[in-house]
Amino acid sequence: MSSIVLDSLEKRYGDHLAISGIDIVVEAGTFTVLLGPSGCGKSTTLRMIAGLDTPTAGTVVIGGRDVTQLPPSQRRISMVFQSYALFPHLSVRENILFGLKVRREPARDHAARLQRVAQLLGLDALLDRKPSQLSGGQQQRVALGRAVISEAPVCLMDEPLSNLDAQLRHDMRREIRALQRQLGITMVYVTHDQTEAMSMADKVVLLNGGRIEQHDTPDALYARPASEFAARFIGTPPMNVLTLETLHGVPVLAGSHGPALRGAGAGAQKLGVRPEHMRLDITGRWRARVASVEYFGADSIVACDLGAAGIAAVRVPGASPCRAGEIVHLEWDAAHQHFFGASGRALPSSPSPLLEP
Amino acid sequence: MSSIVLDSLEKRYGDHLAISGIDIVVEAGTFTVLLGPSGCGKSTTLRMIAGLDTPTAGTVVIGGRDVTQLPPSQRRISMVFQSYALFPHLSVRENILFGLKVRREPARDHAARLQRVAQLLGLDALLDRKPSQLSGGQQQRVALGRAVISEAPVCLMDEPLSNLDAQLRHDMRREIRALQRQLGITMVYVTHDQTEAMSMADKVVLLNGGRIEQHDTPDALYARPASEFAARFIGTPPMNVLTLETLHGVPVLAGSHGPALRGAGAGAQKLGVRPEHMRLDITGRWRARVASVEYFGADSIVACDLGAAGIAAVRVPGASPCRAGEIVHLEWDAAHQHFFGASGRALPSSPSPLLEP
Amino acid sequence: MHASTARLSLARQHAITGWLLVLPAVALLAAFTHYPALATLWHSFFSTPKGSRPARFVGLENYALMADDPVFWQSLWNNLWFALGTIPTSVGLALAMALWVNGKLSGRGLLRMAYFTPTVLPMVAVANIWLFFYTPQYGLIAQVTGLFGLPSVNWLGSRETALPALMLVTIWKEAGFFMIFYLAALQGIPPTLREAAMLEGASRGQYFRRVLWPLLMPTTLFVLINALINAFRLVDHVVVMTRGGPDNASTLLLFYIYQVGFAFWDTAYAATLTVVLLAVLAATAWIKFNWLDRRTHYQ
Amino acid sequence: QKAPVEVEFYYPVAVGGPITKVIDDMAAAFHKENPDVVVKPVYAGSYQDSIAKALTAHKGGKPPQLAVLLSTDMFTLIDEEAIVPIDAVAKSADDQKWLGGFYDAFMQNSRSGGHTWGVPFQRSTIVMYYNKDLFREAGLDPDKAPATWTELVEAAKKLTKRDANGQVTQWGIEIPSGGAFAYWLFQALTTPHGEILMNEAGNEVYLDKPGVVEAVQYWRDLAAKHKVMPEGTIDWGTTPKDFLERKAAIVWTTTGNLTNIRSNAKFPFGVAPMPASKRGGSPTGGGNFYVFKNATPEQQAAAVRFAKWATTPERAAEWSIATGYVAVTPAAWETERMKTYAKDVPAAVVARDQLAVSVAEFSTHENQRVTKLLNDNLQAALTGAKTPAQAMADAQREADRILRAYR
Amino acid sequence: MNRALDTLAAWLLGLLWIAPLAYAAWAAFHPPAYATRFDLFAPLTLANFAQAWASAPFAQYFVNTFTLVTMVLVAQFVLATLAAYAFARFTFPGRDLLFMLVLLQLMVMPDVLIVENYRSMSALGIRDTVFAVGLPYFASAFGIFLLRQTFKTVPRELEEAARMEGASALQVLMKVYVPLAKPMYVAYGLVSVSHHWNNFLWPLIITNSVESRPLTVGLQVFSSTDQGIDWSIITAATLISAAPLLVAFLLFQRQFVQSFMRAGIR
Ligand SMILES: Nc1ncnc2c1ncn2[C@@H]1O[C@H](COP(=O)(O)OP(=O)(O)OP(=O)(O)O)[C@@H](O)[C@H]1O
Ligand SMILES: Nc1ncnc2c1ncn2[C@@H]1O[C@H](COP(=O)(O)OP(=O)(O)OP(=O)(O)O)[C@@H](O)[C@H]1O
Ligand SMILES: O=P(O)(O)OC[C@H](O)CO
Ligand SMILES: [Mg+2]
Ligand SMILES: [Mg+2]
Repeated sequence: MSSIVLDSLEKRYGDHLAISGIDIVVEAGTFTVLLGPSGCGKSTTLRMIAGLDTPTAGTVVIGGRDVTQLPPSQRRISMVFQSYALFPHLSVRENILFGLKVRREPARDHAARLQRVAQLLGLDALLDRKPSQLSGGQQQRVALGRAVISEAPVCLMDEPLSNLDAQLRHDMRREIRALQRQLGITMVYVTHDQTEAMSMADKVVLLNGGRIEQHDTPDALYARPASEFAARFIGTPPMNVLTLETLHGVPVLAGSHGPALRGAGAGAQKLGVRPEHMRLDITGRWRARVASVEYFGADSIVACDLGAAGIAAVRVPGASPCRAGEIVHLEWDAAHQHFFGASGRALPSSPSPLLEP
Repeated sequence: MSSIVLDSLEKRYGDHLAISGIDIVVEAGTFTVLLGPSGCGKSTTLRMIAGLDTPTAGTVVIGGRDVTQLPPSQRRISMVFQSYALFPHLSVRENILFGLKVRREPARDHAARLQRVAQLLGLDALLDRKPSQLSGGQQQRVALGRAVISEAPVCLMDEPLSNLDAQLRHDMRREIRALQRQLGITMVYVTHDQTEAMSMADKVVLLNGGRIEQHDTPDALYARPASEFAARFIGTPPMNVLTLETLHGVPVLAGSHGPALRGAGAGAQKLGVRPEHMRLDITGRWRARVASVEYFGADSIVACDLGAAGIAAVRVPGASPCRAGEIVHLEWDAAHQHFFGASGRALPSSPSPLLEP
Repeated sequence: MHASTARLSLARQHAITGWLLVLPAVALLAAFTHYPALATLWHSFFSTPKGSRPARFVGLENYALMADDPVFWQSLWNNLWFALGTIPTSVGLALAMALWVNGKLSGRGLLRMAYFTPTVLPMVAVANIWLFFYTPQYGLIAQVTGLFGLPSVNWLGSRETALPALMLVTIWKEAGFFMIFYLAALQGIPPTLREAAMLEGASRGQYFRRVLWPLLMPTTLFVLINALINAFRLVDHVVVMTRGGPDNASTLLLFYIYQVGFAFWDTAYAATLTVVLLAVLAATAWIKFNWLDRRTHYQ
Repeated sequence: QKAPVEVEFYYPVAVGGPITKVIDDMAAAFHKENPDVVVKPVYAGSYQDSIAKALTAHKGGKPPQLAVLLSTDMFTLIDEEAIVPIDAVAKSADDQKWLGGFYDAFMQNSRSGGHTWGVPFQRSTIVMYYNKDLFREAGLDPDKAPATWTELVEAAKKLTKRDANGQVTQWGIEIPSGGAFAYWLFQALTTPHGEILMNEAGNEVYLDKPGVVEAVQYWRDLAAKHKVMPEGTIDWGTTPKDFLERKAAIVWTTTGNLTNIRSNAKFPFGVAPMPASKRGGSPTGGGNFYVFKNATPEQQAAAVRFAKWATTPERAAEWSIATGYVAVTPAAWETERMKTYAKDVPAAVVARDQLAVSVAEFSTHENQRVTKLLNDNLQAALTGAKTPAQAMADAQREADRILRAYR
Repeated sequence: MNRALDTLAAWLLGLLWIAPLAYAAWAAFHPPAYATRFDLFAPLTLANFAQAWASAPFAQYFVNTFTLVTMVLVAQFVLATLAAYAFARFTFPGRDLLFMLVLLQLMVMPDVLIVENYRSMSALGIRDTVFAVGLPYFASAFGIFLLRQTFKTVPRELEEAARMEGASALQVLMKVYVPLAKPMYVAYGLVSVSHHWNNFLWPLIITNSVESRPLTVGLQVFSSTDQGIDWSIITAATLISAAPLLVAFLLFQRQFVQSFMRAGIR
């Protein structure tokens, strides 16, 4: 089984630094998700691991062996490309079996393995089609199939589910996770879908502008974001980050006259509270004006204008009776408060008792 | 302004029927989302509207004019392709300006329009790159930019945000919607993201196997799914659909001894209740065993085994204290019950009083 | 508007555009190829006009004559061997060259140049240079083999070696030429496919066989047809190097036609031979084209 | 004043050097002396290219008015009705005298059916070049070339050298047999052997005569029996180089090569006439002026005037010195320049002296076709594919078939 | 290891392939005595070039050839592009038949057509002009065939995207197909130029004057074998006439290895 160690990895394109200072240890048999905004270097990192590009600095160690200079074919890795990279001249069947054939794996297994993968991905009826005759989602599933069938010890997936509908994606998620566990595959997975990241990952690496912002378990990432960036990046809608000011020596929401915020450490400049941790409460201590209401079926998001402090989104279950322009009162537990300093780093003085044992 | 009318549209590939019997009216200036599982015909439908493929039967009417035989260039439509279709030999700038140039729109506007679009999409710094030098999400944004800049009266988008991170996607959603409203664009939009569908659409067309399953407002789709398929397709996790049986002439959950289900019409074979409408309640009337618990930050999904009736997912806020194997009791309001007949169609006798005026 | 008439008009519009696009080229082709070619066919049914003796209709007499002409049969056989000997080798080499100079080989700019030179050099000059290479005793080949104490061979003067010697020149001339097209085609293949194949553990050979080769099929098709046609069309080197000798051992069909037409001035017989050549070429090219084009992947 | 008559004049280049410039200068000089005529020289490639170009133009309706083409193309041009007899245009007494002033050997290919069709211009014979150094090394007299077939074989045997492995490093003799000229060199064997290959009308050939077969046998034996000449065919174009490279001690080729060999040979060499068997002799070679039928009478007259001017003794001498061809009239050899030249380059005289015993170059109706089959069969014999008798019998039969139509 | 073997093979082949050119350079720069003997200390000379240059009006021939190849190239590009586009991406009745007729030109030997074409040029009254030398080659089956193959490999989506943006058929051609086929255009251009640069028989026959004749006709002065081959002069003349092509190739060869179709890599 293969762990992956990236040591001060760097990749430059001309004078553009795509990634730098990437140190990650992915333990064998675990599932790591790379998360981050578009263009932050997720695909680049995957490509370095796969050996498709050579890093301009740093090393890649897989299963204890320094593979930085090894060609991709000798790394025993499977990969789902963000752009699928299907062979246009091969049928779905041939695309999926490509790896088995070139690696000369016993032919008698092919049929059974193909059948299993095709069924898993709902491709049974499409095996004889060419990629150009498939819908986007079907193509993506073929790409997935090609990676899944190989059962390589290390698997890299770059947004493998982005073009699938919710239900299929849900099923796939479960299947991939099951497969990964069952075969002890070391998985590095790129996704934009937070639910995916949260529900699948053992560890999440949050990238920002080519650097690591936070590397943690999903719970920790959610409960203890290391920075304002991490706080804002995780959660839909993201955490509300409100501006603070000091009134008579105590921190309060900017533009408000209090109340003082408990637990704010020295130098706290911003307060973060997740929408799901805020509630509309007639007894709430913060007064706000409803800016807009968005309905999402299971719940609604009420955007509340807190003046100089900013706008806070509040998640309320079901349809909200609020209307834009109404005045409401907000409330939240001190336990759910996150404070950030001037640099954007989280301040240690804000424990999250709810999630602590 | 241009309405779109699709009249019994059909497309065959050889003997494979990709879509058939598609009748849709998209009113001018409205936002319609095409939703459906992978391979159901969404892209095909878009391509017919665009004129990229000729339907094997049926007509396309745009702005009152039968355009079925008109080439795409005469339809005044812009489109974001699912696979981007960026011109590899052109820079980002040239890709975005391509349409303006070929249509010979006044050159003096170009710079300003480009600047606005580039800023909107965060592409300012990338204008001189070639598509091959962009990340997946950046490419997708260029594709979006090419459609957005044209300000065509009809705009088709095929999963335009699938490769963007949550936050960017959220912003884009808002911007696209604003732009569409502001310019009165008639939009047909394909997405797999239900939040997107729910929050953006005026109308949602749910496709299944090349046919229309339901065409409705998002609310109605959520609250009054026309079929079991629609019920299961909308919502994450999807609606729980439990099997019924008749006990002493009254409908009950299969394998249970009651209680009788109120409001079940004649012929009801299945009961649907959304996870968010179920609650764990010690006084609940239905007894179940916890099969698993998934934690998603803001809430958790508890999968409850109801025996022969099936498994029901229950959404509970925050982290759930339940453990797998525990026995729990479930409860839901009769108002949230949906009944389906043998054919899978919803039975009319199940009103949703909560959402009625 | 009535849907069916509109449908018709769209198809017609498409057709008209198509026709307009091919029209200039086809008109010129008709004027400078088809019309003269038809005239050639026509002439094959007549006797050769000589001065005031006009051509008279002779039906298939020229064809009968041809069937009895041993030189015709010999040149046809020679040509078949020539095609067999040159086409696969030159196409194979062309592909190898393209792969080499497309890769990260050191000094590939120079290599590209080296491979391409045969295309740049005029055939007459080249044939004369090769004549030197083949000259017994002091020719380049003789000088090299002499170093190893091997006997000097009269390459162009022996019936056994004359045709193979010409084949070598042809391969040399053609491989670099075809390489250019392979090289250009290689640029159209997305590098991700290579990456995907490598990740799957494909060796370079496997990548070539399973991905590159099928994707290069359109080019191969093009090159094959051209190689086939060239095998029947390139005769400049025959003219300079052997004039078909010794005793027709290296006579190729077109060279023979050339002799009959431009040395014997038996235009009717030349036309007859041409018709046969055309028929052979058209048939093979057409079969090959239809067969391959249908199996060719064009994305 | 009338506009000058224009005469388009196609000419080939068959020898090295700035021939195009020489011809251009000639045309200019002619115009100076004859302001009413403008001769437009058009370089038309090799002999082969030139006849192709001329006949294409003829068939395309726009032939030149004057051209220099191989003397052997005469029958082809007549059959195509492309040319007029010179004597139909040049009728004056002076003209008659002019036409009578050429070496008779050259006129043999210029006459047919009682008419003169061509005017000798760049004409040659075959001569034997030999390396005097190698003669000395082999113990032969460098000033005495082999004069008979037997002497030739003897000398060649001595001149053929082999290394330790038995590989030949130097051949005694090379008679080119590759390419288009095999029949011509062959005539350098049949003529001394007393055989004439065709009649003057160009509609009969005599290829299967025993004497002709013997000539083939002799040629074949040089390689097969005596091993003094390389096996297989020998390329015309590389033969001079073989000689210059000392790889062949004796070579047979056109006198037109004299200048080339003279300027490149790093050793003393001799030039000798064809060795005799029953007599001496060589075929003539090279090109004649032809006047085209399509031209107007004025153009034809002007064309003849130019041909006449170009073959005046002075011009002929000049042309001979510039190219190495044999000056075409005895009168030319009487000019001062030619006398000086002959004294400086005694080798140049050999070809002329050989004219006395020379015969017409092989030429018939359907000339190229007949020569090709002769060449093919000669090559078949030389490469051992056919016996000489077989080869010549085949050649005769084929030629008869072709020429039947012209009898 | 494998790579080293590859490199070795590639270079060996390269040496073989460049041998004629290398020999040409050797023979051209040395006195005739060294044309067939390779002696490191052989004296260098430019006399062969001087002699070759003096034997024909090369300067004028260069101009003619240059005009010719430019004219032919432009005409071929335009005509072949239009026709190839139609054959690749339009359906119209008679298309396959027409395409077969086009293919026929590949097979018809131009030499066979010389007499008829000579007649046509005479009838048009353009005999002995550079235009007449080029005219029969303006429509090139080779080019049509080649570009058709190339256009067919361009992803249809790109055309669709352009059409959506309102591009006309011609704009699609010019802005999508042509740029994407650029490597093929470079390849075809090099080949077409080489071919017409070196074409001999037709120009020889259709032209008469120095004003209209291309370089090869001048070059041919030396390749007549009647007098035996003078390799020194022939190679010098060859180098003179081929030099511009060699330089052009050196300049353009990079165009082949620039990639144009690399969208959507990751
Ligand atoms: N060229 C073709 N030949 C045959 N079948 C095709 C072709 N193109 C599409 N199809 C089939 O038509 C159906 C509809 O395809 P379409 O692309 O419209 O799906 P979609 O709804 O856009 O799916 P996705 O969400 O996966 O992109 C699919 O089942 C697909 O396999
Ligand atoms: N060939 C290249 N030349 C220059 N810059 C490049 C090149 N390839 C990628 N980049 C840049 O490197 C950065 C990282 O790219 P990468 O593809 O890793 O992003 P990503 O995190 O995968 O984004 P996405 O989620 O949008 O796919 C991007 O800003 C991109 O523009
Ligand atoms: O090379 P030339 O000019 O001497 O002529 C050679 C003979 O006439 C060839 O037939
Ligand atoms: Mg990416
Ligand atoms: Mg789709």
